Amino acid sequence: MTTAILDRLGARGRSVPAKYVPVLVTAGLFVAMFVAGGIRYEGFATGQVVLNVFIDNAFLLVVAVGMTFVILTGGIDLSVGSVVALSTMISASLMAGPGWPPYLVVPLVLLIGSALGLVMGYIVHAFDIQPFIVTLAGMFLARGLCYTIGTDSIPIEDPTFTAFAQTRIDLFADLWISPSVVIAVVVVLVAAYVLHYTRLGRTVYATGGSEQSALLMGLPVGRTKVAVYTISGFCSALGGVLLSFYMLSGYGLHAVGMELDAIAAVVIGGTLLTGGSGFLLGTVLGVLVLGLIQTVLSFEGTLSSWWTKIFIGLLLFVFILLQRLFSARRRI
Amino acid sequence: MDVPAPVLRMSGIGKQFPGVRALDGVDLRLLPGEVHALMGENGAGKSTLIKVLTGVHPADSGTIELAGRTVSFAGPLEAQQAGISTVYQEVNLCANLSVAENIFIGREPRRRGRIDWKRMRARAAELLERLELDVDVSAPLSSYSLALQQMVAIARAIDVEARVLILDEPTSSLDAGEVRQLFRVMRRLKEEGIAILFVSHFLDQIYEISDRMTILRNGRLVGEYLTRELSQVALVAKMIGQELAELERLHGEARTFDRPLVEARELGRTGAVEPFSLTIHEGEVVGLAGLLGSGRTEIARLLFGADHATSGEVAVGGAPAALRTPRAAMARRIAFCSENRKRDGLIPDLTVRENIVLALQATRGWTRPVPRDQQDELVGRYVKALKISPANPDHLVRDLSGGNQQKVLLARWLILEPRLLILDEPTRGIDVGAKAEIQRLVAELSDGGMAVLFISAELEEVLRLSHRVGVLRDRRLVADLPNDDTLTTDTLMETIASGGRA
Amino acid sequence: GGGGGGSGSGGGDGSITMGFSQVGAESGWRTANTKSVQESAKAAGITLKFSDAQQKQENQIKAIRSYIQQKVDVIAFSPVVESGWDTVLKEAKNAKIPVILTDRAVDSKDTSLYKTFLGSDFVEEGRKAGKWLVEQYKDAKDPVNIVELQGTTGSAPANDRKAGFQEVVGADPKFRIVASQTGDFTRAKGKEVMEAFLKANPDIDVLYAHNDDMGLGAIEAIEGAGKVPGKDIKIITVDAVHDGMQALADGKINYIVECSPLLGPQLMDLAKKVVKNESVPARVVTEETTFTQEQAKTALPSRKY
Amino acid sequence: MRRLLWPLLVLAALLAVNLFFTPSFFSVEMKEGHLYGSLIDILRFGAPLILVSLGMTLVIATGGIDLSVGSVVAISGALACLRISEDGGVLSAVVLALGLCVLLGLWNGFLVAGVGIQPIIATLILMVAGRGLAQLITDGQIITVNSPSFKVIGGGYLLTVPFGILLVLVVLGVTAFLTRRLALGVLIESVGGNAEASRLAGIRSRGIVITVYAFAALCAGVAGLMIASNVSSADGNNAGLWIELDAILAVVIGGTSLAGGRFSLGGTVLGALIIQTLTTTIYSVGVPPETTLLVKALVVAAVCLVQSPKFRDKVFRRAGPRASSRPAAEEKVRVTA
Ligand SMILES: Nc1ncnc2c1ncn2[C@@H]1O[C@H](COP(=O)(O)OP(=O)(O)OP(=O)(O)O)[C@@H](O)[C@H]1O
Ligand SMILES: Nc1ncnc2c1ncn2[C@@H]1O[C@H](COP(=O)(O)OP(=O)(O)OP(=O)(O)O)[C@@H](O)[C@H]1O
Ligand SMILES: [Mg+2]
Ligand SMILES: [Mg+2]
Repeated sequence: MTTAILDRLGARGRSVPAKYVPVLVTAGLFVAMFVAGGIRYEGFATGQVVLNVFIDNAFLLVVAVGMTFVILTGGIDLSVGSVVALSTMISASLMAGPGWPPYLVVPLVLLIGSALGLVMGYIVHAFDIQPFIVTLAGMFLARGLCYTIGTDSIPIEDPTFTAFAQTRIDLFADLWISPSVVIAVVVVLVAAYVLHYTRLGRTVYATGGSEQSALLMGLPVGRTKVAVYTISGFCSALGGVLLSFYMLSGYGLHAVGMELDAIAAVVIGGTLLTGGSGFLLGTVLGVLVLGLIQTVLSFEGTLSSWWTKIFIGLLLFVFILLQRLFSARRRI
Repeated sequence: MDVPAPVLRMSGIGKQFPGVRALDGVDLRLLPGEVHALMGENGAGKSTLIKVLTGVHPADSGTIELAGRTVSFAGPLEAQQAGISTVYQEVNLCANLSVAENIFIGREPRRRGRIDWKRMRARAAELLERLELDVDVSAPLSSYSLALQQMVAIARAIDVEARVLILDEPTSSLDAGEVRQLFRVMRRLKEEGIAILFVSHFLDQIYEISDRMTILRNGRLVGEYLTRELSQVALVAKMIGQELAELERLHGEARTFDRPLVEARELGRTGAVEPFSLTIHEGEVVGLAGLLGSGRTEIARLLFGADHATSGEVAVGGAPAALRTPRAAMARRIAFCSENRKRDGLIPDLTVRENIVLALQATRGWTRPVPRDQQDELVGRYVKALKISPANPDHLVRDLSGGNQQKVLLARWLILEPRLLILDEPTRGIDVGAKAEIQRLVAELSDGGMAVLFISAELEEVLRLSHRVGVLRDRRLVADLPNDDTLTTDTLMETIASGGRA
Repeated sequence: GGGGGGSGSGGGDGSITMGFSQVGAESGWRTANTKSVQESAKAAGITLKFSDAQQKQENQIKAIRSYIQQKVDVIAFSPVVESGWDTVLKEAKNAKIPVILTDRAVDSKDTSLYKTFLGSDFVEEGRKAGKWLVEQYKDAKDPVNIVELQGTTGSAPANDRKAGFQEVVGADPKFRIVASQTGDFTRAKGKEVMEAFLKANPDIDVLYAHNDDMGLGAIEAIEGAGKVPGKDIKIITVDAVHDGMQALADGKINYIVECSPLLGPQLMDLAKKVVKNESVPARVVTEETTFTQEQAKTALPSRKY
Repeated sequence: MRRLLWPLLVLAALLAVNLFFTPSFFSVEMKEGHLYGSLIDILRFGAPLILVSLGMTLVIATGGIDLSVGSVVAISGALACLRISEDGGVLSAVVLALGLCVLLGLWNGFLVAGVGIQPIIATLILMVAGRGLAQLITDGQIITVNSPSFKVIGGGYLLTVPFGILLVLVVLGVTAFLTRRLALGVLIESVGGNAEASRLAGIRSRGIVITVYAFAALCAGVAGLMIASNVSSADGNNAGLWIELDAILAVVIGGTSLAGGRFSLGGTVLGALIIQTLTTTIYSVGVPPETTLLVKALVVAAVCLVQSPKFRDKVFRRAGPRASSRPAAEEKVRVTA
């Protein structure tokens, strides 16, 4: 069916601008994968399975949105996973220890995350240091701060917090989502608006296209770079809050390796790691694809630990390969 | 004679780069309502002076006054906000964005805080139309040729309401028509009282548009002159510090060419250039003339295998050849010096030496490095012949001035001593002295049996060098004219305009 | 196999489907644990849905959700962490699917969320190690210098084994833990850290490693430094995997506290009972012992993992 | 060489810290016919990281990145140990393991250069699946081998010097020869600096990229053998875990840009040594595990700051008398356009 869509794309030729092709292909492949899963597994092709992918990945989605900003400028943020963990840890410890109320804790956590991002962004910009190394230091720092708070996991028992976390928003026909999904969707929409309709967003693309040109064009490149890391820090902190909703605990080992998941989601979504090209919708699809792979695995249910990994790799490979083949511009 | 107060005055500007003294005590003043030419050889410090002015590089010494007040810009953004609008030498736009965005980014029309895309596209189209360009403004900039990108950069700069407009070699790949459009706009702006700083290596253009000029040599100020009071010969003498011999048509007597080297039959590529047939003989220089976007570059790329042809075939030396990659073409000793040195030519992080021997090294493979003494000999020869400055082969190419970068690229292909050398705008941004030298070199090589396909926006240059001129229009090869005494720039222009039917 | 497992919640046809979410495959111990569960499920005629969470709690939560979705009869899992299970366990409870915890506990206040917990007591393991040490050195006058190789920072076994050990030896000031560092439960790290310990602390009497693998790595370091493991430096480890037992029998390790991965048969028994709604104890501790060098020699031939 | 000055200073500072806490830190003695001491340890345990980083340097120079090296490390060790535990032929085991690694590298290279997948994703596939493969080979267990000749690779000595160090020197020498003596280096830098321009200059960039990934995998394979041999066992689950991150860090500390282009082998070796020295320092100084990461964060931050010319400018020169040719900020005019 993907081929059918693509044929139509091809037939209409120029009517679909080349820049949208990768995202469309990714969307088509995602649908194809879902249908294939539905044929193979009983109970797979239901609405709730899709919604579960959202519910289970709301935090990743938010984190990946922040990562998209950074990658679009041609940077990278390795600190996101640790900042997520730090956020859960701070939330949990403040609510468990001194018993702070959530409406104080959550803004504080978001502030800390943004501040961390701001500092990293400032260092990247002001001292011209590669983002990889700066955010790696940030990653160590945030993770280290987690451990200094405590090495055990801390349960979150605040009634307001848990009540919110366990709220189900019922949709029609037995389907439901969690509030986190709503938050994530709002974040995606806001981010898409910012990227597409504001100067900041366009400067992000310009910076990624060519930082030097953007500078010479008189764009506020430095400010933009600081901004994207701040945004990413904010998104990570928000992702951390959503993760605390999901897990109801704070733990220093939460979200280990999440930076890689986020980067993978962004890149699978068709964004170039070199910056300047990609869409937020692609990132959403990237997260969904990763989530769907997990779902397929749990429906498969018979794989040993190592076959699980090999299978993930294979699915990823097939997906990327098809994506690449279908969206390769036919340069003869 | 009364001189109005300058809007901009730079005095005693000095700038030192590691190992290079780029500027030393340079003064410059720009008067409102005047076009001021900044002249100098390649590497004289023109672009550096501009970059110091707009805050790209901090100055080591000296002061800048704008409208009588001392200023110091931390970057182009501030300069722009202060009313200085600049087109830098290399096209500095974002190829991943659309044409419209490149023109308006940073000052997009907005409605209630959100970018008004529709209005932006409409205004961009309108603006380009005023420059007599009809392009799809929502297409990404990367899909257009360098010349068009240059026009977009100009459109961006002139749309700003500024008091100072700086144009650093804006015309280097423009043809006569576009230059005329640009000058029309410049005159209008001048009348509005804007001060314009203009850099170009085309002396005719300088004399046509400028009122006053400042000449630099080796980073030092030579002086400020009124254009009408300085003859071309005197100007060149002041720029290069010596007299320059007059340029003449380089291929005096007509020769017959009977040994075809490269024959293209109905070669074409859908969407780029219509099928064409062209034969290039040994020792022959074939020029290509045409307007911006007429497909000259596309022909060159097809003959080099940089793009795949969708129709037709090529024979090299009589044998059919599948030119599917540049390597395949190079194996048949075809070389191609591309027009866009930044995107398709140089490796900015490598040194002058490494860039020059790169193609030679590529033909030898990585297991057989070019011996060091051979490198030194080749590089030394071309650094000298082309006057590459600084004459240090271990300088990073990134840090060279635009013209010198172009020379490096040219040297890369010249040392290959190919059988067919395709030169796409080889003299882009090169100063008068070096240009003559390059033309002489090309003529010499073709006398020695090398075939040359020569593309240049400057018709005089095409005429001076070529034995035969192919004319392109709307991506079609419409005429193939022998270069005899009857062929002049005017007849060429006519052929282009009439599409060869005349 | 096309998911024929979802036979509804009624176990009427007698076949039971179990969803089992494993932590990951981070060590040989864990693999043995997985194997044991898989093999005993087969032996007990239970259909097993297995998933590997790759050390991520969120993956486990997802897996449990998907088991609920697939309407399995019973869910078992080894929690990656103790906290944060309430939400998903409530969902299971609402779907009337019983839950059994294996290997590690959860710290939920609401104990009705799971039927039972089957597993080892890491703190107790630490205590056992400590008690042996105290016993060994009860006559010693000089201070005893101990170095500790911890498991992965923050992980439950590392935290608990450290705490249990500390609790016992901390009572006597002559026991001094002179260095304590994480070896990530691996041999390579164990060796590397021990090399550094040996150089920084010339006088080490005892090594306490949170698992056999780190201990085995450390033995190599000790030998490389020209000392005799088991004699010059006494070594206590936890787990009792085959290689560890071998080293114990060879006299290179002095004492091993067992932490058995073979939970499978017990788990299947519990599962059957739970599905039939029979009552089960809230806490089932795996049968575990400790090994001295002599005991190791006799136990080694019959050691399966 | 001036570029290496700052990393060298950092390394020296780290060593000095050690000397402060452990006065015998610099002492190297002979024990049972081999060199023994903390410095030797740093080299010995750093050897696998240096190897992986060398391969990574070339990959990064082409503008790519290889996340799969950690998995390749595990696979190599696992396969070699499996073979040895089955029939004991060390040489055939080593050859087989390295052969597989080269194949895996070619696979990576094919995905990147042949199919055109972004390097980070292309190698992510092998990073995930490769770890599974390693576990498949070892069956999730630790394979212990008892082969003195295998032990030599990572734990043995030759002429009193640890064999691993010699191996690193050989690989470093070969790499330096291929890249700097032969023309591979320039071609790699050219591909990384401007891929399109390189293609138009007639460089076979596809072949070069594939070669480089294969080389990186080979280096990782040798490192895997070293790690496995050092503890005489293969741990498919943990061997090489996160080594890709350390390797990339080493490359970046060494002054090679992640954007590709110019690379510095010496810088990479220094970077890897800094990382290993830091690790050793943390162990021997007795930093508690909970604060280990904080210390690492501080050191990494310090290294990158001190390497940044802009930072040195801002911090170190501020104090000194600086001929200020720039007027103060308040004199700035803002002219409305
Ligand atoms: N970023 C830099 N680093 C080091 N040297 C530089 C840098 N930019 C320019 N230079 C040097 O400064 C000198 C002046 O260069 P500039 O670009 O100003 O010349 P130009 O007059 O614009 O020449 P052209 O006509 O070729 O454009 C040259 O020798 C150049 O090598
Ligand atoms: N005015 C234009 N309108 C539309 N497309 C254009 C225009 N000018 C250039 N292009 C695009 O630029 C591409 C390159 O054309 P090409 O480079 O072959 O032209 P050229 O004859 O070399 O002219 P020049 O290099 O001076 O632009 C064309 O394929 C076309 O898509
Ligand atoms: Mg210039
Ligand atoms: Mg052209």
